[in-house]
Amino acid sequence: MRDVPTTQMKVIEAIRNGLDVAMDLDPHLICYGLGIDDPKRIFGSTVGLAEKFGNGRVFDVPTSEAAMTGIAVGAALRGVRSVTVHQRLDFFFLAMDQLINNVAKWHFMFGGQRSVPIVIRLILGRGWGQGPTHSQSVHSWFAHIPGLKVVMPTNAADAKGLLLSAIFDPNPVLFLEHRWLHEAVSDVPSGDYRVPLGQARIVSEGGDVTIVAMSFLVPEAIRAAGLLARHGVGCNIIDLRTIRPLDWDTVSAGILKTGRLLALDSGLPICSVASEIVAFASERHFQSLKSAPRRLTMPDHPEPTSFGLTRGLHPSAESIADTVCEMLGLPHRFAPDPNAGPHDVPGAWFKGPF
Amino acid sequence: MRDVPTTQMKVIEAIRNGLDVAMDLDPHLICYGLGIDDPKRIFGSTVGLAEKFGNGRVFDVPTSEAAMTGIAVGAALRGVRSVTVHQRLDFFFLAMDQLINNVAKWHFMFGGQRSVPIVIRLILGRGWGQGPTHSQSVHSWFAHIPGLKVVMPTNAADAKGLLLSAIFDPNPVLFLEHRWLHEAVSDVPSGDYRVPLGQARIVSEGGDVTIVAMSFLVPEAIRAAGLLARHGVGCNIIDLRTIRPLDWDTVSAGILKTGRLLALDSGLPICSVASEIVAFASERHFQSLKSAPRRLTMPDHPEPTSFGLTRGLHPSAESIADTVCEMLGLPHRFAPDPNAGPHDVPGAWFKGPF
Amino acid sequence: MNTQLPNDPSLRLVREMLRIRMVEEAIAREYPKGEMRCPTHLSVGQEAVAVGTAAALERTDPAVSTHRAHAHYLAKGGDLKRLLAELFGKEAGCARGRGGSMHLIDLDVGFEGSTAIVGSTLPVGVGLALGIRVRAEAAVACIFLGDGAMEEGVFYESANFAVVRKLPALFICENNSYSVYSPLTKRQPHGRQIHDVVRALGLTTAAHDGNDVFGVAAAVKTAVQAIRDGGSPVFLEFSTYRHLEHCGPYPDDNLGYRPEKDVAAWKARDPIVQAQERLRDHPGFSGEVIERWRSEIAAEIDGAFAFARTAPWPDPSTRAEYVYA
Amino acid sequence: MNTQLPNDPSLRLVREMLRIRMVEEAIAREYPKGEMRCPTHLSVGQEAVAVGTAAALERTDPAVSTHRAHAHYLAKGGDLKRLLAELFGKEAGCARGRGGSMHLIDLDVGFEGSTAIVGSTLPVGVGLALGIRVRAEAAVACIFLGDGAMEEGVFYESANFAVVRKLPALFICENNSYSVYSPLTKRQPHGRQIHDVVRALGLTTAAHDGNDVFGVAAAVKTAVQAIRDGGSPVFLEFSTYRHLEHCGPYPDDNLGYRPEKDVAAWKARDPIVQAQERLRDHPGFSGEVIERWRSEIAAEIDGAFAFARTAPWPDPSTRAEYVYA
Ligand SMILES: Cc1ncc(C[n+]2csc(CCOP(=O)(O)OP(=O)(O)O)c2C)c(N)n1
Ligand SMILES: Cc1ncc(C[n+]2csc(CCOP(=O)(O)OP(=O)(O)O)c2C)c(N)n1
Ligand SMILES: [Mg+2]
Ligand SMILES: [Mg+2]
Repeated sequence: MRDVPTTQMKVIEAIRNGLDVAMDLDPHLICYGLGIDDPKRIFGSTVGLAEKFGNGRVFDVPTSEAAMTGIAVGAALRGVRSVTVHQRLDFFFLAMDQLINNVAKWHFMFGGQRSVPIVIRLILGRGWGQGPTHSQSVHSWFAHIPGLKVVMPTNAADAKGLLLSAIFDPNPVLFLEHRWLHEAVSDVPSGDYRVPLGQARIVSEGGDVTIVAMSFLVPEAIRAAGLLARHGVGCNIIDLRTIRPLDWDTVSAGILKTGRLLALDSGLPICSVASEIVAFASERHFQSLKSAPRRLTMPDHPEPTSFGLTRGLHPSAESIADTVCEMLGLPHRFAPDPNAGPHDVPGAWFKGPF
Repeated sequence: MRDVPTTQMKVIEAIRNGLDVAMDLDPHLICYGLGIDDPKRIFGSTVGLAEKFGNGRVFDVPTSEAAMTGIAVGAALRGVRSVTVHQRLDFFFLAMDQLINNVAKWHFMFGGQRSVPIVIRLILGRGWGQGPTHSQSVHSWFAHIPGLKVVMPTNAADAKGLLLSAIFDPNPVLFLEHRWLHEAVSDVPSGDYRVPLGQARIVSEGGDVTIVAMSFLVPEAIRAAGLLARHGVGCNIIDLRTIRPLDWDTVSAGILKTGRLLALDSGLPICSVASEIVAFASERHFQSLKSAPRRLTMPDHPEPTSFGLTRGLHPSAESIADTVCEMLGLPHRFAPDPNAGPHDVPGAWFKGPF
Repeated sequence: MNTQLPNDPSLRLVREMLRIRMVEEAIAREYPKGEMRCPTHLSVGQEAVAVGTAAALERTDPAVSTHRAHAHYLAKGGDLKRLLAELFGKEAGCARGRGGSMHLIDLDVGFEGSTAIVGSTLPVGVGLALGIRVRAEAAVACIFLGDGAMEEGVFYESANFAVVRKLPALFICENNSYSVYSPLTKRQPHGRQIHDVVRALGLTTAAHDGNDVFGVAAAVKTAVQAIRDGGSPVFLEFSTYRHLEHCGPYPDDNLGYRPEKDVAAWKARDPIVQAQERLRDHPGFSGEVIERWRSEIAAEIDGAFAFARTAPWPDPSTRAEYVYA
Repeated sequence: MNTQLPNDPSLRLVREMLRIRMVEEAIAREYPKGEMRCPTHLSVGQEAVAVGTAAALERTDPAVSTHRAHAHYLAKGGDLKRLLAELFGKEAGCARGRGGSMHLIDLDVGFEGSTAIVGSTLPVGVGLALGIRVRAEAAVACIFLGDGAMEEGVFYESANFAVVRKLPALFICENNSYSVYSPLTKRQPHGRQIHDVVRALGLTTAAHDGNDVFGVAAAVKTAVQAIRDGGSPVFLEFSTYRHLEHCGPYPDDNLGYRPEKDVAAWKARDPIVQAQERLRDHPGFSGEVIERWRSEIAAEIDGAFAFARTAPWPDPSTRAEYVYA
């Protein structure tokens, strides 16, 4: 990080701060989405913006996800950047035509004459009975599509820095925030702080196994590394930060360094980012792999609602550590922390219902 | 094939025949889609159906892809199966909310009480300037989603057999027909002929390399095998036929047999079915692989319109054969057939414009 | 456990509203204990639309609904124990704990499903109507929606198809003037009447007071009859008001997003209080009757909560089931 | 190559229609040679809407359009050579050969883009209007659509948002009664007027003869003025008719999907013939003028075809470009 003052902030505050900075920098930047100026302010991420920048630049919209996405394209063509927000990614399926046929392709299909610099914030749900239609993350879909950039921040500094880069990138960027990370605190540089898109972050530099992760799996991987360290196993953890374009150089270096790869994915398994990373590793680095590369993802079914069915649904520090031990032929297995709170909330701060 | 009379048919005729048989079998089955009863009859695939079964069962619809998909769900809940058709998959992006949040999940999210037995025909375009928005195949997206079944037939017999299985399957099935295969002719059993979903077909049993393919890449792989046979290379070609559920047993057997895997994909590369197959191979059969598994897909960008830009866009027999030789460390490289017709049409039968 | 219901239709309507109110209030009371762990949208204040509509439908008429479906489910006859068990995430839940409050189903009473994506059951409901037509049945498909769902394009597509094919579809729009915290004024143009838009689409429409259960029942009865007689699909708009927060168990008028005088005016027009007033001179109705209902219903609710609370979780080994039929 | 245009506005309208007609006919004539290898939707018969609309707009007013965009592009002032080069798939094409007939753009004249997915530019056009508002500009965003696009839900969403925010958006609906081969009667209820539906949404609307170029120009002029004066977004419906097949270069009346008498009646009301009749007594107009225009235009078209035909292909090594800016 550069030599600028930092403040401890939650992810959600860092996003708010990033929006504030961006709206100051670009007098035409607009922010809109259902509830953006309501009492809850998108989990707090837009507090004060409507007051500061006015209803012309920060406004609530009808429940019309498809049109609101195409409208962002049109505004961008007229020189007006935007940050749209959807309180759950699950609602954004309504906008797939606009996303794929217009947002992702406008630059290409008109021969590069226009670009569509827009940011779409998609909030990912999990637990507290979010269930099949309030918990989905199809980042792997988005990673499939040329023309899109896809960001999945893990901590507050990255959330702000990636958001500012996304806003001022000439391309459309999907910004996937996990609800469970919203309250995670870290030092955040003030002002126009940017983290480049397309650069992964090396979280830890162990030598035994390379763990590639995104979003809420990065803190799980870090916890797993802690468990494994007690057994002398060193983890090389890569936080992808950007899912597309993916930082293949950093991933390659990690694979070459340890010869062992575990790809984590916060979404469904089949045709996932984890699949892509494992495929890349075996296609490009076959000779350097010391053991079969592995994946750990959510299971191949929707998230059920019941508290009784969601325990162990997603990869956790323990399942990650177990898998690493399997890969290394070590006997250790890790039991869940008996003092952990209920498995379906990110922490005591989460009170439901949404 | 069973001991039933067969007739030589085009894929498109086999589909028509399958629909006809199914509508005879199930008096409540309906078929609808834009243009289903118009003079062109969906490239001929619905000829005569409106006349035989009446407008109550075979009908044209408004240009409303989202609603028409949800309507199929509702009809299915009332005991009415349907076959919907979209003349390009590209139009179906409008229906993603219905597909993901309702079609794929209805059975799961209501605890298995109701299923949604519907078939959605999606026609895939290519060439003749179909360009960025008339040539897409996101079968990899669909393969990502639990609750969906995804079929990609290659020949006329399979087209009919898979279609009939799809129609009478209790689950939603996406049936992806490639425009370039519509006129391919083969022997098709008459009557209620079914090919089970989820079973791949072993096309050829060579011992040197296993090629996994779908849709129009199967004939390309067969051509490639012909080229390679001249050099003594034997190809074990697997036609997936169903992309989800995928026949992992057959794929595994193929990998174990040859120790070499080339996964072809008719779609985009990242997070693709080819990625999944390569990931699976290296995760499960790492010790059995003699060389790095490989993928061959379309490039990571949209299909441009220009004739001058589409040559060599998709994998071809030659590029497949080249890749196999690379994998085997053989020096041979294959030039395109100088007598082949224009690269942007499937054959002389294709007159454009759509 | 459902005690003998009054034979008199008016009394039944009032009792059913009271029952739904008491169920919702019990959920609100219990929710903070953290046993019902799912997003939950209560219907307090909006009972009349659900009850009046269901009263005019046959049990076999299929219905679909939205995120705010408790009242629709119960009014249609959905099982209370299984509703609560669903909120508790139990295997005995109406969706086996897979769906939670936003995904209710009771096939025994034609409640075909409610879902959490705004607008997403609209075409499903029209599809039910199409199925009815294809099978030459006499049923009417009832489609509940909110004023917010009108903003989703799929509403227009669904309504258009229903008219083009003249399907037996009945849209029941509960216009409570809000989508979450957003008033209609931010989402739809000033002065627009929702039912006017729908009339232009070609449906038969009308707007009524959604807090008058007798009026609702009468309007829906007429509509259902017209549809069964082969008329156009019908869209009925009912104005009503939600008493509690959009999602969750608490009142939220402290947030100030709704004008105080609106809140007061609507609460003064509480559908249950109003209906009771209308029944003042009804021979079968009295303070004692109400009290008897209250205690019958309270007992039913207690029993249902006890059932839900003690019912077993789904077996975790079945978690991956029901993906394919 | 564009020769001196007539100063008289009426003459310009007619000449422009004639030019577009001749371009489309030339494309139809040349298409079977197999050099223009892309799906192509011709506008023959529908020129008046494009020409009348463009005449009432400023060059700087942005416009978006549909799969059937040649006339809109040309009327707005889009470059003919680059249009043809695009159809030929050449690097000199208006979209560098990436888009083909269905993806036209000419930023020099505010033609922001046409796309191939029905309805998909509707919100883009409204977004242009939003951008205009945010930047406090005086422009009007013109959004061309067909009668079929009205069936996509995104139309309603887009129109609603335009009204809610009172954006400077002008919808120009070319109602040619068909979506591919499907008549309106199969897709929309009998007796519905598209503009009535849109009026109920809150837009200012009117319906006009789309084959009367003078009427179109006058109606659009009034609408544009009202919008610039801060009025509601406007939706104008123009009835018109397509002479050739939906997609491709040929007539298709042999298929019998349109009543013969309709075809005959509409062809008798050819917008160019009608406009010429209306100009009979106009001093600057005569048979010779027409013939001069014809030969000027023919020369222009020949030149443009020669240009397109001989222009180089895009360099295959640039195929993966323009994915990211
Ligand atoms: C497609 C979609 N967008 C947004 C949401 C978030 N959301 C949940 S309920 C709701 C309000 C809908 O308002 P209305 O239809 O009037 O129903 P009400 O809550 O007033 O009963 C919204 C916007 C959603 N569930 N689905
Ligand atoms: C979403 C979508 N669905 C279907 C199509 C196929 N399609 C291409 S043009 C067209 C007709 C649209 O009719 P209309 O809007 O009236 O335009 P017209 O062709 O009459 O000018 C259709 C259905 C498409 N391109 N996009
Ligand atoms: Mg509401
Ligand atoms: Mg039309």
